[in-house]
Amino acid sequence: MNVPTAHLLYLSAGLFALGVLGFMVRRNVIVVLMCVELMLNAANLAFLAASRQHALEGKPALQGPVFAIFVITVAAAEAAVGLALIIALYRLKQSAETDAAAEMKG
Amino acid sequence: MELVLLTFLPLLGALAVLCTPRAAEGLQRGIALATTLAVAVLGVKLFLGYDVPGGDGAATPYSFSLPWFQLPWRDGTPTQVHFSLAMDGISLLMVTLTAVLMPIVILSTWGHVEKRVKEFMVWMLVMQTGMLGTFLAVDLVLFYFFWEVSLIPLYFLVGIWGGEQRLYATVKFFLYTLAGSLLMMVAIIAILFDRGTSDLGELIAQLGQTPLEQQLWYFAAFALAFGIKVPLLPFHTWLPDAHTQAPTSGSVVLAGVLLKMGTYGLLRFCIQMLPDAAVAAAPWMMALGAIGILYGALLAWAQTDLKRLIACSSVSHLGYVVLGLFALTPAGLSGGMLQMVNHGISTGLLFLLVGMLYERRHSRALDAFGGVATVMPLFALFWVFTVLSSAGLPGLNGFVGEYLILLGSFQSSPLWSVIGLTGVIFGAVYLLMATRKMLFGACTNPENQRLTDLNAREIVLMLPLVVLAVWLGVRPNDFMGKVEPDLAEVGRRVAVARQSTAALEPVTPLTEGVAAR
Amino acid sequence: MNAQNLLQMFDANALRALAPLIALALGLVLVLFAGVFPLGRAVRATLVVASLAASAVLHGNLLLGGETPGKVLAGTFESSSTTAMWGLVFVASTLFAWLYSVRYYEEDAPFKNEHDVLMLATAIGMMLMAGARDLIVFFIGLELLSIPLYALAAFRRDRARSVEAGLKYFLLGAFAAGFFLYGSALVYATTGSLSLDTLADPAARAALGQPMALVGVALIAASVFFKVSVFPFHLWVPDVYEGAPTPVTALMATGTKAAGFAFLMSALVLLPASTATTVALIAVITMAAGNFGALAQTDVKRMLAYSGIAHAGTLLLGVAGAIHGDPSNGAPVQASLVYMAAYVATAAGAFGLLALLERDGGPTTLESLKGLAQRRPWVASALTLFMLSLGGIPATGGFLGKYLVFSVAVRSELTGFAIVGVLLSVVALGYYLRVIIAMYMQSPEHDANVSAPRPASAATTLASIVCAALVLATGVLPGWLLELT
Amino acid sequence: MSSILFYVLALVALLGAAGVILAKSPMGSVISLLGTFFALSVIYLLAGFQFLAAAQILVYAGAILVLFLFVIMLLNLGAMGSRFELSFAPLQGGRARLAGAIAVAFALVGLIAAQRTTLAATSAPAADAPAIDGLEGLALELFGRYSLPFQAVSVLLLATMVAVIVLAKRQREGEHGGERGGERGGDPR
Amino acid sequence: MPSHESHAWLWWIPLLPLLGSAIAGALHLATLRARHGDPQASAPASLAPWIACGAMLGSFVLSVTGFLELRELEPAARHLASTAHDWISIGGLDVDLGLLLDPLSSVMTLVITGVGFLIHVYASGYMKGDKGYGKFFAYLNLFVFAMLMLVLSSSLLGVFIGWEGVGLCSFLLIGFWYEKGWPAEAAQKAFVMNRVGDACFLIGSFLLIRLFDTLDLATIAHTVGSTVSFTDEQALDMSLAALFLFGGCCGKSAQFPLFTWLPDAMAGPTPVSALIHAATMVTSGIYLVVRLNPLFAASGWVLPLIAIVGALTALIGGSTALVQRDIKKVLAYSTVSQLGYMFLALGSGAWAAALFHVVTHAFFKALLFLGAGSVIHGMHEEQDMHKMGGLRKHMPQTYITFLAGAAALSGLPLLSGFFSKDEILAHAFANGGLYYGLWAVGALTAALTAYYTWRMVALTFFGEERFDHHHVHPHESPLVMTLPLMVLAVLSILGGVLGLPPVLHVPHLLAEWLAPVTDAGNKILAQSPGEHHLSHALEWVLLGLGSAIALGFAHTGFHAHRHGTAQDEFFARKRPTLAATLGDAWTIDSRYARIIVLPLRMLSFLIAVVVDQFAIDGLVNGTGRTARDIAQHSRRAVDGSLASYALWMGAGALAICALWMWS
Repeated sequence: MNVPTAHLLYLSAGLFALGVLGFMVRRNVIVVLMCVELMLNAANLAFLAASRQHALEGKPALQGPVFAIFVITVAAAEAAVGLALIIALYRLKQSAETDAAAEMKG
Repeated sequence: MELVLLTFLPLLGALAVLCTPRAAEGLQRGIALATTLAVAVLGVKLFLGYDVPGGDGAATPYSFSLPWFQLPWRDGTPTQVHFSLAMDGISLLMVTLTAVLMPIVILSTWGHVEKRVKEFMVWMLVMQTGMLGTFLAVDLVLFYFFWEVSLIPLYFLVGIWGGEQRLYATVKFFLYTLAGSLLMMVAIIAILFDRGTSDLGELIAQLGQTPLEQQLWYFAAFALAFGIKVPLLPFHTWLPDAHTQAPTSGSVVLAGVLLKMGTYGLLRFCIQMLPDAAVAAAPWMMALGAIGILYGALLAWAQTDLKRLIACSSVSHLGYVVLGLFALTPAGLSGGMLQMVNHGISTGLLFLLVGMLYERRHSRALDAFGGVATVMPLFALFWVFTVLSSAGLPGLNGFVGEYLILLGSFQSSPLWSVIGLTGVIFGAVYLLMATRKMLFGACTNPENQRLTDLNAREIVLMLPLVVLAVWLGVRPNDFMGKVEPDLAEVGRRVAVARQSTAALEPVTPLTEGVAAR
Repeated sequence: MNAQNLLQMFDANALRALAPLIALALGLVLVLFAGVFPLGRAVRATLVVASLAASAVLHGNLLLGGETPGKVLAGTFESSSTTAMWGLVFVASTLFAWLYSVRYYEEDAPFKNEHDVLMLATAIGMMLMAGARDLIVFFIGLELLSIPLYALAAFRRDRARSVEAGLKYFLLGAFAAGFFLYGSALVYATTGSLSLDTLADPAARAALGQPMALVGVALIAASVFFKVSVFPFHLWVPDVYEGAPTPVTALMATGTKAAGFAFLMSALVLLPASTATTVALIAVITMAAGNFGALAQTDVKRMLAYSGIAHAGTLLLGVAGAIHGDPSNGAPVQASLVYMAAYVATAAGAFGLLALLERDGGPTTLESLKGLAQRRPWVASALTLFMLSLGGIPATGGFLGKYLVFSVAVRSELTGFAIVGVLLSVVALGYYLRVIIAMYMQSPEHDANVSAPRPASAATTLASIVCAALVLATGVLPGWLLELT
Repeated sequence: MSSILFYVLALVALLGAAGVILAKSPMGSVISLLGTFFALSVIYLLAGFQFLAAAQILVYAGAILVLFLFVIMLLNLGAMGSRFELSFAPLQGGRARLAGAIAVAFALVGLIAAQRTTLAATSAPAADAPAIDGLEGLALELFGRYSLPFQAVSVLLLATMVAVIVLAKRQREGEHGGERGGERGGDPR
Repeated sequence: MPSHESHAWLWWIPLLPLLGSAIAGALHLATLRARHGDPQASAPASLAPWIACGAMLGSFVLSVTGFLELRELEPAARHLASTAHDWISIGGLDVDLGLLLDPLSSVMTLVITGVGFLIHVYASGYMKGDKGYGKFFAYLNLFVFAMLMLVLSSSLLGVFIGWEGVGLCSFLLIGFWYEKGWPAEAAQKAFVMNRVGDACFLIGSFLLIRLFDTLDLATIAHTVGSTVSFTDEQALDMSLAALFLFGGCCGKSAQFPLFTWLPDAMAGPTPVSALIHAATMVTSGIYLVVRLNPLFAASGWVLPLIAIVGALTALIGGSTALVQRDIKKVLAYSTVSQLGYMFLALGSGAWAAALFHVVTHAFFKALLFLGAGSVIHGMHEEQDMHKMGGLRKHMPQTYITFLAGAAALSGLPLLSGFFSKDEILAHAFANGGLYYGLWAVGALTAALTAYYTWRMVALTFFGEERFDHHHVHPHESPLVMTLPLMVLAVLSILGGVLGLPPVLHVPHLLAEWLAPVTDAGNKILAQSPGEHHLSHALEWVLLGLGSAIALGFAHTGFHAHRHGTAQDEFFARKRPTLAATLGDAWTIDSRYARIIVLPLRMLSFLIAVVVDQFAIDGLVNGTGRTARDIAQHSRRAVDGSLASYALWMGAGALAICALWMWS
């Protein structure tokens, strides 16, 4: 693949921005959670793009993939906790919308 | 060591009171009275034992110092903060005033503190420690420490035992004072960075050499904190509220000692520590003082609430102190110092008297009275005496201070002196107006006709102050003699500063005696 | 690197550095196992306290025992006297939170063991954050702190507010984690390194000035700002603090914040000097947001949440000072340590007492505090002490911290910001005083509505006394704390 | 050739991401997300990350998305429509416009930052270049330099497990109901 | 100033009355304590007059002793001093508290203690039965103490202590019957107006310190007297010092424009009016000027100013006294007028003449007041002369002695007032220029004086009895009251021998006696150009003119009123505006109220309400309110919605990114 690293980073930025956008506009908690996953994937892509760049320059390049592995692991953990929280919310409110969790304010 | 004992004896008393059961009010009052009496005895003993340091540079007779903690600055060199107390003439006078006033205050509470006696006594005693510490601390950090600590007890005293609007008054007092002192904290931080020491003696020796602009910044921060506490003219509005709402004893301590912390600070830090800035700022400070005198007097004249009237008169009286101190002449400095004590005595007495009246009549409105002298002749006697002392009648305490202040300020700025002089007139106006409305005329109101005259306790508790008022008026040297050398030293520093900043402010020279003498 | 020197990495030094974490991990596992067997409450308590105590002792050993291990495990983790002190702060905050939680929940509430496990896990996370010299380690520490806290915040899952708190905290936390990761990736892309020490090299520092690295650093900062609740990343704080069980709130208010600042102080290398003004500005705005927010509250817990925001702002001013000044100067670190230590004792005590009062019925509002000085004089006086310490009045630990942090700011020529900050702390006193006013100077409007106080548990009493003693001790005799840090 | 594939995949990934936001039902979002994940996985592969590509499929697609699906089913949120429908409702309204502006700004900041940052010129890689994330290298890093986070992750996973149990386990008999009737709605089946 | 051996006994002159005051006060308090239960409790108070009079007598005897001792000395060495060193030695101000008995203070002391003693005796009868009997004597003795301090003090600060002390006692005594209300107001007014003067006094003292670096009176006088020339600045300072000191005198000695308190001060008991507001306190201004005569002599334009003010005051007082109906008011305005005379004398440089008039005035005005008091006493507290008449039959002793006083006041030939007044007029005339006009005013005032004095005599003692016979039974006062009257009558008649005019070729006793004090001032005045001596012929002419005016107007005044009040009523009808203006002392007092007091009062309310409450405190409270408002507004950001929190976070992160990227 003969693509400049910058283009990978552009893609990453786009994914990140979409994740951020989704997080801010969607009301369904599950979808919001998915948007977080999008952001994490964008980060991963950036890590790997950077790693590839460093590899091409002949520098040590393994930190990127390692971080990505950790990110994937943590993403799984977060997803699990997040979904458990959604279940807990749904039990109380019969809803998985963020509006159901807007009782406290001020 | 005496100083440590003096400072922390009240705190010990407070702990003792804390250990008593809540219902044992007699015991609590007793402990508090005994403690303050002990402190008073100690204070008087220190006063009598204080020898004016000789010209050979002998150390001050009383001092105490322990390393307290280290602040981690100055490029790796930590700044050692000391727990150091020391007494020179200036603090001696303030300490003695505090020590003597407190048993009187405690004794006065018999009449008006009925609920939550235990807490009251604890706060009173804690406050005394705070005040004594403030006057005795010769470490900048320690001073600030005591300075703010003494704020809290009054907050409670006003807030719990105060009048109707007590919450408003106490919060206003607290926040207002705090705002000033926090800026002072920033200045203290800066000074410590600049000099690497928090020892007052060293700072006094060193800070005179810092550039004027820097001194002026420090001065501004300190003067704001002290000015609010004093209170100096535009920052005074917390005082009438606090005084009006405070219980009698709180008012007495507030007027008698706490406000003096402000003027003491002005003298100790703004003038002694920052002489060049003091010289540069003197015209402004004198203006504030002089206008404050007039303003406070006019303000007092318009009041209908007795306590508020006295509070406003405090603004006026403390204007004298500031006017005198910032005249920066020997007479002005001494007069300001003396006036601090005088105000403590006179205004303390006034508040005590108003309190006694309030306990009987439950009103402080001037209109509610009239002809009280007929039913309470002894009260009238004390009141008139106090009013005269407050108005600066020669032979009583107020006069010498006022005279020296006006003389001193006349020497450095005739204009402000003359404006301050109007206070002499208006002081008589509002005080006599209040006296006339309250004491004189026919006693027609049936509620007033039932008033009983002062009892023995009330007379006894006021007597020490009365004696002091006369003594200070007749033989001021007995008191000021111990202060003079220190004030003279301050005066010398200021004189040096004046010469170095002569370009800034034209100084009216003291015309020497006529040539032929 | 080959398989042989893999083992060599785990030398005695590394073990000594990790021992406090291992002690906690061990305790965590044991507590978890203890839940399997029908063992009494005492066993669990013993295990929790023992593991925390062991961790504290090990930290203490690092602090006082001469040579510290320094950087271990290929430079990914550092164990210095500073991290040891932070460790003690974390242990203390966890311990206080735990002590206050002992009788907080209903007798028959489920998952008590799990609760304690999660608390211990957060402590490990904090220590990882404080000692991290590599962004990966920090990230794992951050998550190890966060994930258990998400669950703890929602621990009373039968209460909507608790779940709401957990969910909000979680979602925004994940959002912030996304920022962090993306930012790390950008930093990595520009500099080729994730190690803070490598980033301090001149070559890397030059790379850090590149736009992409700056954006990366900004995103990392944003995520840490979220954790320590700095404007405008602070909005979750009041809701989450209010909804979470109060002992958990105490943990969040003290431990999380301390860990965040511990990382900020050790990651200063990422921040170029030019950012100082921005950070100081953010700090001041944060103080304003926190203080003004608190001023409008009547629920004391929520008020304290806002107050926590303000305190974060104050500390951030110290960070700004550290950025602006010479980073090699140790004063800012010491200032933040002292501030945090005092704050932990104060806030833990305050929240703990709120936890105690909640058991008397309902949330603690200014209204419900009225006349407390008559009903519970000791609680009232302790709460007063904590309020004054939060307000930074001398003779309390809060003053010392405030003094040091502002002096860092003044030292770094951020005096203007310091003055604004100082004035904002007058606003702060405005609401702290209202608590005192309610307790001491007002009486309840309907005496009948005031339920009889329930006695405090021994754990609560102990924790409160220790907190109060610490607050006073740091306030009156600050020497020992300054020596330690 | 592979470059063109990258751009196609990039488009797919972006469309998938957009789909997540725009899908009417959560189920649609999951499907879109799956598309993105796959596209990314292939890109990883193209970029020379074999292990990561596998992990992406295994963990994300295989585990996380299944978890999502599971929850959606559990909460009966999937019934809203089996067809994949788009809805632009979330992007309407003032707040959404603001959010859109922020997102665009983020993208721009990312783009500009990447563009203005000088990275060393890429040389064309050999077609059969070994994977950057070779297993041995990864292992040495994970168990060597990063052994601490690696072990910490184990604690993290343990804690996650505990957390999930605490949050999601069915309530026992006699446990207090929630403020809004835990027994009735708290346990949907 | 060479110092002499210490005469510590001098202290007893003021201290005796102080002691008396303390004891009398204690007696009063003793009655207070017992008043509630015991009707006989006022018994201790009846001791008070004995104590007070005893103290006065002792003091008088000591004064006489001092006088005699002084006489033994050479004129130039007539100083007896006793000094307590280092009384105040604070802040560069070193003041010794010292007493100095020299010819000037010895004259004053004799008058104060002598006349004072008589008035004390009188008062013991007059005040009998008052419930504040003891208190009254305590105040009275205290007053004498302060007055003695005033005249005996060797430093200006000591003088000021006495100065304010007499003001205080005056305040206390004017307001003695405070239950009535208006005396309390009058007392307040007196005190405040005196304070205005005192403020001037203080400025004067500051200027003196600036000039001389001391407040020692003798040193100041000596320095001025022996200095050949002053720089311009010093001369200006001297003039200003003199001016401000004179300002102080205006307050104390009731000169225009500060005289309005004195008529009101008649609210006090009559002995007080006699002692304080006629014989002693009000003359302290004259004493001070004489004491510092070199300063005033060297003060240039201030001296004519003093003369003008004096003449003006004399005229205002005299003309106002014409129409008063209250007998005490007549005497009060008469006092104002006579004090004006004294200042006219001082302004003419006639120090001895001024003091001569002080002495004679003390005799006859005290006599008149006491006589008036006797009348009032006999008439059951009636003061309106229109309700008197024909009293000569009822109270013959009072009548006779009153006549003597009236004759002296109106300057009937050969009586004491005649000589002192004519000496003043002669000195004024001798100065020439501007002073001719002042002399004319003085002469006019002399005419007015004769007229109103005899109007008063006629209305009170002659004509039909206009009082209500059912309620008022005029009676002669007891001996304890009439005896002092008689003594004073003799003094009023014979007092003139102290200062016989030079034309008679007998020594002017008082002038000679005072010469050591006044020489310095006279010497300075003598240096100024101008004719200072009158020819004998001119002196005779002036004497004759004076006699003629006095006799003529006394006659007119007496006859116009001897048959009743018709003349007064006619005048009031015919010239209502003039009558009102005169009756109200040229409406100066009401002008004060309108021009000074009212605006100040309004300013005070303006400050209290608008400036203080609204502006300053409004700013303070506004700060608090603003904080609360900000707080309420800031709550809106925390709306509970996850999306908006995220929005804030996103925006924040973006802002930081942008800031740092482009920083």
